[in-house]
Amino acid sequence: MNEFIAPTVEYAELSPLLIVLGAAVVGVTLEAFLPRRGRHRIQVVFTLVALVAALLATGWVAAGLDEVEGASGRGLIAAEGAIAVDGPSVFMWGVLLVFSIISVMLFAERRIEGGVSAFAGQAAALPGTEAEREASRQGIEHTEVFPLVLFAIGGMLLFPASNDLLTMFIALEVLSLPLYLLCGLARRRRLISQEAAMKYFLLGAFSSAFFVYGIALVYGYAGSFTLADIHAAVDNNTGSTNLLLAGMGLIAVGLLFKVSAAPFHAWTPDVYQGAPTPVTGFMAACTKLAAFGALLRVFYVAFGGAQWDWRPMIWVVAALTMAIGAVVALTQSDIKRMLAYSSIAHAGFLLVGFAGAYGGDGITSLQSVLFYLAAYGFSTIGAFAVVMLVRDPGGEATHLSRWAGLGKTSPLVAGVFAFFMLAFAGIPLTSGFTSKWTVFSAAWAGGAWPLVLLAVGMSAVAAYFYVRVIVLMFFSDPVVDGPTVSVPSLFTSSALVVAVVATVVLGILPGPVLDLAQQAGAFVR
Amino acid sequence: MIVFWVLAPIMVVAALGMVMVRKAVHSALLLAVVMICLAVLYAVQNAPFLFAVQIIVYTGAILMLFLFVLMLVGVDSSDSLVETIKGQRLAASVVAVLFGVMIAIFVAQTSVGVIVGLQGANEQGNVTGIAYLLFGRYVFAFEVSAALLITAALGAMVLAHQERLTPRVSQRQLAEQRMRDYSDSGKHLGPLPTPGVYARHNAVDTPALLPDGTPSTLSLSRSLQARGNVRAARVGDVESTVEQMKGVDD
Amino acid sequence: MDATPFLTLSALLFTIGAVGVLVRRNAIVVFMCVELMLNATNLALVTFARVHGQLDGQVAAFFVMVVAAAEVVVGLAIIVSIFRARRSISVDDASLLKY
Amino acid sequence: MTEVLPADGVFGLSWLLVAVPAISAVVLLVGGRRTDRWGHLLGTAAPAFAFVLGVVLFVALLGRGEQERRVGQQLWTWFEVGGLRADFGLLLDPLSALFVLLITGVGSLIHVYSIGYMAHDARRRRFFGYLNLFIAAMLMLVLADNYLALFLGWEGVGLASYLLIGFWQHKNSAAVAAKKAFVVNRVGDMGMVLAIMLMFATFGSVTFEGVAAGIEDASGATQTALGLLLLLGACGKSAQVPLQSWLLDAMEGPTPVSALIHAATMVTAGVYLVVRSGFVYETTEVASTAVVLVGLVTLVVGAIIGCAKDDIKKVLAGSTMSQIGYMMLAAGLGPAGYAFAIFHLITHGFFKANLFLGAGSVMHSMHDDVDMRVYGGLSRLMPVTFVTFAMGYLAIIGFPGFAGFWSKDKVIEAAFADNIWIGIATILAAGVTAFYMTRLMLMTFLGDKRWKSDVHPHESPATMTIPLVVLAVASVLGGVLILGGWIGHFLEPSVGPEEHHDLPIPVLALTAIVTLTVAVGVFIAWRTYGTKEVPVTAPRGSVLTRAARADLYGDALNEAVLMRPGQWTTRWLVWFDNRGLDGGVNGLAALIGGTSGQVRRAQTGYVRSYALAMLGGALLVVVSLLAVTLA
Repeated sequence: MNEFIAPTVEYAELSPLLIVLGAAVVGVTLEAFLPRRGRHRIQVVFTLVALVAALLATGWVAAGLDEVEGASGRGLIAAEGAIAVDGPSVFMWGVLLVFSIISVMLFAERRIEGGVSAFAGQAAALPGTEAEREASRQGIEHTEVFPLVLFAIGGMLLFPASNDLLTMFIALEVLSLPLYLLCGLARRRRLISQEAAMKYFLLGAFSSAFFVYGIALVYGYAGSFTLADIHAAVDNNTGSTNLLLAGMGLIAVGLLFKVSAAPFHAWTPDVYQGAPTPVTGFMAACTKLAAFGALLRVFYVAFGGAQWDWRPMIWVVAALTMAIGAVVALTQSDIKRMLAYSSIAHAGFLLVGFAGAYGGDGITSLQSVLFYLAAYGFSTIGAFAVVMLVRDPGGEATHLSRWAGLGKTSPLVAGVFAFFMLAFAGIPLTSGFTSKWTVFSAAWAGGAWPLVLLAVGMSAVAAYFYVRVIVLMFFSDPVVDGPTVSVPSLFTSSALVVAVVATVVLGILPGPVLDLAQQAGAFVR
Repeated sequence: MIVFWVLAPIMVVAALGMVMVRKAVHSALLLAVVMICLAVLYAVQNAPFLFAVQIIVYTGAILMLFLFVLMLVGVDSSDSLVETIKGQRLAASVVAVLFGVMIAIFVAQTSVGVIVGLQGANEQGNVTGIAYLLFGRYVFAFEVSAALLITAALGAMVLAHQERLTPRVSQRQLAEQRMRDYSDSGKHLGPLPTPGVYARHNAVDTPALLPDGTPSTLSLSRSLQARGNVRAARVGDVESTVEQMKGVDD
Repeated sequence: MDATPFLTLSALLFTIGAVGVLVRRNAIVVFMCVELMLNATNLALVTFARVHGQLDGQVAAFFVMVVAAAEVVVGLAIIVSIFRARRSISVDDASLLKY
Repeated sequence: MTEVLPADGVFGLSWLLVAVPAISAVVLLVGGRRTDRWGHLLGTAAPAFAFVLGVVLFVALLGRGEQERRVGQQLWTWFEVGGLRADFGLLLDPLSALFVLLITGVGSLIHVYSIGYMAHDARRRRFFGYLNLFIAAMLMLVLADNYLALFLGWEGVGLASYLLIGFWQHKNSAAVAAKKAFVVNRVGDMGMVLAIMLMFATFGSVTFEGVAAGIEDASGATQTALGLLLLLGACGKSAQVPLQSWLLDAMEGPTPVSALIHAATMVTAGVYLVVRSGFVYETTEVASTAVVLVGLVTLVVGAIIGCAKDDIKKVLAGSTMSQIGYMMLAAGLGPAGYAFAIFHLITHGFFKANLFLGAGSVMHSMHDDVDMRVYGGLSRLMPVTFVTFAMGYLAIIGFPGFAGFWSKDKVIEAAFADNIWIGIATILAAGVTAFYMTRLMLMTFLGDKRWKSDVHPHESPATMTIPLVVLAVASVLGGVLILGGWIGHFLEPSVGPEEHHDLPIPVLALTAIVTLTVAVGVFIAWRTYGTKEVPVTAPRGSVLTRAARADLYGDALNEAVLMRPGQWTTRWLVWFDNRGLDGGVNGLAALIGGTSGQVRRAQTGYVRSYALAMLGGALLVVVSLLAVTLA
């Protein structure tokens, strides 16, 4: 170690990541130099272009992945061991970028709020003051949300691809910090938006303290942060098992918090309700995906050898998560809150898949979870996009009673929403059915049949509250001076179209995407 | 090891104190104590670089930021220590004790094996060694942490910086405006009258008396008026004072 | 120098920090308690670095500090903006969202 | 079972059976108001086309050798991951061909009928859209060559049924009924889902062929579990005890829906499933016995409910349950009963659709009043409805020569051969059927007018009466299918050869006993309702003659011995139906709802409580990890 050897960074393979993070930095610079007029338009176009470029780069990277000697996966370990560019990573990158593009289109929506975006015109101005009204009047808005969301996306791309715990921790923070900020930037109902930001922030910081303490303990056990080294240490059974178990547990706490699994779910309803709706959709789809990717990677790659130690824990958490999500959703009266609990329930179903078989002939839990995440993301972004559209003079009409009879006043929008509800409920010919199907069969094949029984029961319970919404929309009388459905701009409409089409296609012809998930193969160490 | 046994009790006491004291500022200062002791423990454990960073970054910058914000929100703000959420404190202590005991016994007390020591790793100097790792093995994480710092700066700007939306009014414009008001509506040019400052009322809540003896509403702050905290200053007050003073003279 | 006392101290500080998060109402103090937890982590990292004879642990501690710095900025910005709107930094007062 | 051959020639078109109604449904539902003017015509043309195609395919099937009558068509691979593969394939064999004819035939007639029935409804076009959706899903169900695609149709018909029950959204009762149907069906669907999971896990295949090939070698527990899970699914869809409660409420839907979905087709899907899965039930005694028991219990419960109701549609619904009980029972008897189950299913499809449409016609003229106590004497004003309804009536009670006579008799024979007590129960139920159907007939069409003042009954328009006539003819002649044992022979490629059974008494004697029992039922009904005032008010004593007094005595005895225990049983059963089983479902729902309310309170809004939960969770996670190791 006498001479410093310059590190090698595989720029080509890491290009999606570098494009997104680079674009974020450029976006910040644009913020400083562009005149206010037109800044919104330029930022939107720039962000979308960057994301599309990253998506293309991902496709190119995916095409060039090589088989790894003596392993079932394809890919390589890049950036001095910091990042694993393997099949699952690339698959998640692709899906994440697609979701991000849709979400950014929702971020860009300005028509439904009368020419301004869903974000606060001036976050520093006090709610209800002259300064705030002035900002609204002049059409001033925070275009900083676009660089912020790019940073978050960058963190999400890095999170499930990290090959060592330290990088993973940094990625976790890179994705979390912008989200904390974005949550507090709602234009309407600023107080609850700020409250959501604070709750998310305090609990997020609390959970990342657990996460990093777990990393410290695992480091103490294995003497390395690299997942492969930890795997080797687990296999050779060096060091004290207690350190490993406690470390593993605390790392799980941090990750389960992000996927909003019970009992670490408590932030989800509050934050989902308070955050601006485009951000909620973005979090529900993308954060969940990134966090599940990281969870799978850590537990399969690093702790795969100790799976009989952690599997029961996942069983308990999965059961608890499904039960709490599905049961508590029954009595919710706010549509965003109900969707939040539904997202908790879906996290439970995903954990059921996670409890399944990793290897073997059948569908592996990795593939099933990847597919589920892809399918769920489209429907959930779509559902939140619909929530954005149903408005009354006070902003979004999120109270369920306001949605009564929506099917009569706006059949199209209500129909689209009902379709997403059916997808969440897992009715065949929607992506929800196929994806539930794959995770449950993976779990069954892995011997987790009691969990599958519970999961099927809980999806029946869940179906009830999804149907309740449909009944409310179509079979009850419209409320007096009820909400109206705003006509969105091309951004939201195309995002909705993509979401609907994806939900249909993944239900009828899931083959290609399942193939992709399958070709993603295993993680590379 | 002596250093440890001296500092450890101080740190634990300071940490407990931080949780228990009522004033937030005291908490911050106690946290500073823990952090400085921690820095010393780093030094003891062959981590001179971290020692410096802990003092400069943590104690010097981060903690100062805390103090700064505390001042912003009111430095003497103190918590009531009465628990309002039912059962929270009991449950918190039970769970925390269990958690602490479990971590301490199962994790910290298990033997960690042979202690290698940092003599080998620090051969070229601690800072050089860290630099090799930081710019070699962990270079990507290092680069990505830039994103964190940019986000932080951007976030602080977004949440705290209020942009001026209307052009600033200059002194000259203000003066001109006053003159215009005077000519249009006869609004008084000069400053508002000050509140009554008399022998017995030198308070802002007492209106000034106009030459004709009537109180001037303009002389009182509007918020005081709104709250109803206005004391009466009657003409008689002044006269009786004058009378008293006369008596003294005689 | 044995490692066990250091680790025990670290566990203790971590737990005290966690308790602080649970019992304090002042958002800034709550956040300081989180910082205490991160500091406890750093102590563990530095100790383990000595146990394993590598500098990786120290590098990790350095990263934790960087992260903490960024987190503090964001967190305090959020807390200040809430304070300005509500004139209160009690975490219990921010409870409009529930059930 | 014979081998499945790839589809060629005209069989290559079988996918159109599903596709045409589906496309029509999409056009009608997406097309919006633009399609209002011609929507009902398109909606009727689609099933009519499917019927014609079905006939062509049926004839083509008859034209082939017996060993070549199972035709499969692979459409696409639904998904394939690892060892798990699900193809989207169709299977046209004698069993599904008969179903196709029933569904599209009865379906087309009901579409025609609906043109008239729904003429004044502003949302008629949407109604036809839903009906077409139902037809497509139902055809998917019976044409699927694997359980997964079958499940797709299964859910599809559930969805359509849900939409149609709640079609009159302005009625709150309709929305409630729709929800109830949905939830109860989900319970059954859980059984299906788990059964399919089990198939995947055990056989790695969900096709009928694959499961049939592997079932012999599976463990006994698997066989039984599979049988019971499928039965649970069948119970939900076919409204069999213990999942029967939704069917009565489902009568809130428009009458054509009750006729098509809740009488002729969808509710028989459970019977189809059991017959189709015969290879499973043949390996497991426990599950097949369970099927017989479920059928038997439902058969009795349904018949008794039929006696207790005054709502004309609910009487028919109870009767539907009861008749499906017959089919289920027959299906549970194994190869001895499959063909008879299907035979009864088809004849029942004819006469029950006929009865429901007749009831609809009556309601149509009575301003949608369903209470039979305010009918009476309609036979002269509505001659076509009366005559066609009478055909259906004679068919369902099993009047010699009518369709129901042949099919019910066969089921009773099979039951008798299996177990004499089951046989006796089926005969008694036939008597009860005769009783309540006669009661319905008398209260509706004969006797005095008891109409409300503003009602002016009239015959229905031709679009409604023509289907009635066609179905009445089918109800009379449906028995021809059994001539020479044709149906059993025809179904052989699908369900295996019919087993012959020996009866303890001559067949003719049994038939005579059944006919006699039916006659007794009719007689009792006539004595109770045909000779007296119908309304609830007690008979007036002043005009009683001596002979009538003797009658009264007879009645009193009748009442003491037969009626009163009968009424008690009825009341108790109805109570149990409302409180016990429904109560069970409702209680569970309330329990979950209550838990929900409780758990919801834990979300206090305080960050510190959340943090406490997280610390507790962290403790839980770490302890569970350590516990596993230490254990």
